[in-house]
Amino acid sequence: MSTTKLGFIVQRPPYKSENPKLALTHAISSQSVEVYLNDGDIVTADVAFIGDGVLNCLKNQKAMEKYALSSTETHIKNSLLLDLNVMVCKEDLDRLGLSENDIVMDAEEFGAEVTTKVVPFSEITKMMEEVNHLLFF
Amino acid sequence: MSTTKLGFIVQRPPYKSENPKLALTHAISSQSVEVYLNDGDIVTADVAFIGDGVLNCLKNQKAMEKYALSSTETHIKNSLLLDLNVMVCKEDLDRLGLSENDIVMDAEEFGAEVTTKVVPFSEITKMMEEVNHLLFF
Amino acid sequence: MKLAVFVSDYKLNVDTLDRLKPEKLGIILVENGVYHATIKENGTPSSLLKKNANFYVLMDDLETRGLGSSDINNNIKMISYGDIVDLIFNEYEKTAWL
Amino acid sequence: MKLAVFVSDYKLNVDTLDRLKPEKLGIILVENGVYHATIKENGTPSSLLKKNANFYVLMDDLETRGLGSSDINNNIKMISYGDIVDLIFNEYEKTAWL
Amino acid sequence: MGKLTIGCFSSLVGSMSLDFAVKLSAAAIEKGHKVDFWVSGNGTMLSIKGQRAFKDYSALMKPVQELMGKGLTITACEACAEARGYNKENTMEGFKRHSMDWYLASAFNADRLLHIGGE
Amino acid sequence: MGKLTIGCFSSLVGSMSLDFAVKLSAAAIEKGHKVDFWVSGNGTMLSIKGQRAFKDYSALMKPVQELMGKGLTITACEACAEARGYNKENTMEGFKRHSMDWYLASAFNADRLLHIGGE
Repeated sequence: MSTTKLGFIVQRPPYKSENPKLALTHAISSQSVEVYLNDGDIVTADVAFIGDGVLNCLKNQKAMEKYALSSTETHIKNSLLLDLNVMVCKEDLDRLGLSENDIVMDAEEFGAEVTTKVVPFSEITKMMEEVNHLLFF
Repeated sequence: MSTTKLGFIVQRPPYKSENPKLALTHAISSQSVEVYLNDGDIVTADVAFIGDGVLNCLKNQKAMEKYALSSTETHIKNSLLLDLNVMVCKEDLDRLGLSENDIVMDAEEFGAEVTTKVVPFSEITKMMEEVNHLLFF
Repeated sequence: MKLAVFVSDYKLNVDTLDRLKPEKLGIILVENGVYHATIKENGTPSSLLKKNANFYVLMDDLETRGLGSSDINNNIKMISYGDIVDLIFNEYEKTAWL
Repeated sequence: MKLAVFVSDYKLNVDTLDRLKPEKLGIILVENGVYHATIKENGTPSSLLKKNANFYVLMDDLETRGLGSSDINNNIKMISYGDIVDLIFNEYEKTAWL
Repeated sequence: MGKLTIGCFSSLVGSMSLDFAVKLSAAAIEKGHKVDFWVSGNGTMLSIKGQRAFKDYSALMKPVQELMGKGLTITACEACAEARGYNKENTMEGFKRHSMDWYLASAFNADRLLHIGGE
Repeated sequence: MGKLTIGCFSSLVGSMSLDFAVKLSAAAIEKGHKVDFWVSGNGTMLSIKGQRAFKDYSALMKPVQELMGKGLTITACEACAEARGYNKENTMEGFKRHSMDWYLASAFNADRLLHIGGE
């Protein structure tokens, strides 16, 4: 019975590249990885948005209406629904003039119990120290 | 009988993206475009390297030896062989600490008669004014 | 020349725009370029907006990213894809996608 | 942590590297990151080289771009793909490709 | 009415540059312009048949086919496509393949050219 | 000897990131390590069969096939591939296709993970 912890760090804004979305879909797949593992073995995924990557978290993204594409917002909500640890860097929100009111903080409408955590970069550093492997997007 | 002039502007270094090489291969294809046009109609291609794009022009690129890939240097030589107007921005060479000794200036070994022109940015601006269409890479 | 420049990134990795001095300059913010229209880093609008140019921002790309008309600087015109077509054909002679 | 960071661009569009403070930091310059090892803009070496880190540059990627050992700063070690494998497994615990 | 030639080179499927170019083509055709569309480099990904439309990925095959029905001419760089394993047999119906000079020939009598080469 | 899991996500064919990942895999296998290689996003371009080797384009099919012969396990994200028109029939022999959890499962017991996701 062992646990491998992965840290997904999203550094870039959404849409121009597919990467931020792939970060979330891969992190979400930690929920189904057990089929490949022995009983009790698990993989956890923490997700942190830093730098201009915090722009992924803006509310009211109309990607589906405009480009028939599921939004990064939807994927963040799915991550919360699946109890992933989703962190957003406070210093970067401040720098970009954004607050908790501007970003996806919960997915209550889907019944998610966890919320987005706005944290100082030092908390994200701590996560990076604790995980087994890092994946930067 | 008419002429359409195209300006190809390469702004980025080689290899990380395929774009600088595609700029050159497309510019070179101006030599065979007549098959699509009426007698006497032609398309000309001027090529200018600006910004970090001047790094494309460094001599002794070993892309073939290291990655089995034809080098951007080879494509510049082909461009000279086909009498394209190849310009390199002097201010950018200076900024990056490079001189004519560091870059591809001719393709004499292939029998090319024209050489690379190291010019001030103002000359490249003049070319941009004169051409019918611009293509930035 | 009358030049329409498309800016599709927030962090540009080329300095070309600073060096272009056409007679008439239009800057069309698309894709992640739309953040220039809305974000004020540490309270300061994007330095790109200081240029002597006509500014446009593609509405679809703003809204895709969760941004809207209330967020944009007032010297920037919100436009549609159809407006881009008209700008290219009627207001400018050449285009540049940096 | 002991972190090996791969830098593959000359113009970085993220500031993450400035914010990482691992106990041991290795910076491996690959692809267009190799220009940091050689280019002195206006006579000044890349600011990246000021970091408190061990620096490595991939020889194949230098030579592909027309650069060589005579061009690199002397605090940077030229390495092969095999050396990267050894660094990852023996000298560092985690990797980051920015 | 004029002629617009669009070249889209490096766009990733999954970035929005191909999406942009397709929507701009639609808007230009809607206004009565003629549009030539050239894809080269990774843009040739647009030419392969059998792309599946998932909502998590840009799905441009159907919009492109609709635009071809409205007169869009769309052509992929043959060498760029072949290098990627896109051959004649797996190319979408109606999508042309030519060498690079096709793009320059299209530019010859284009009123406007939009070249999307960045990245 | 250890296990290295490499993920290569956004690499363009024509950029050098896939080239880098393939060469690094070769060097690791040469030293006796086990290598799992995951491609997702545009990296799935590596999986299609029938890529033609021209000297102007990165030609990685043959090196990948040689590495598979030496024990490389290489897997493409199935959804990313299908969205791009790479289906089971046109996938290179020996190239696996799985959902994203395969990558995480490979990371579970990897000694080192190199995730190339930039761009």
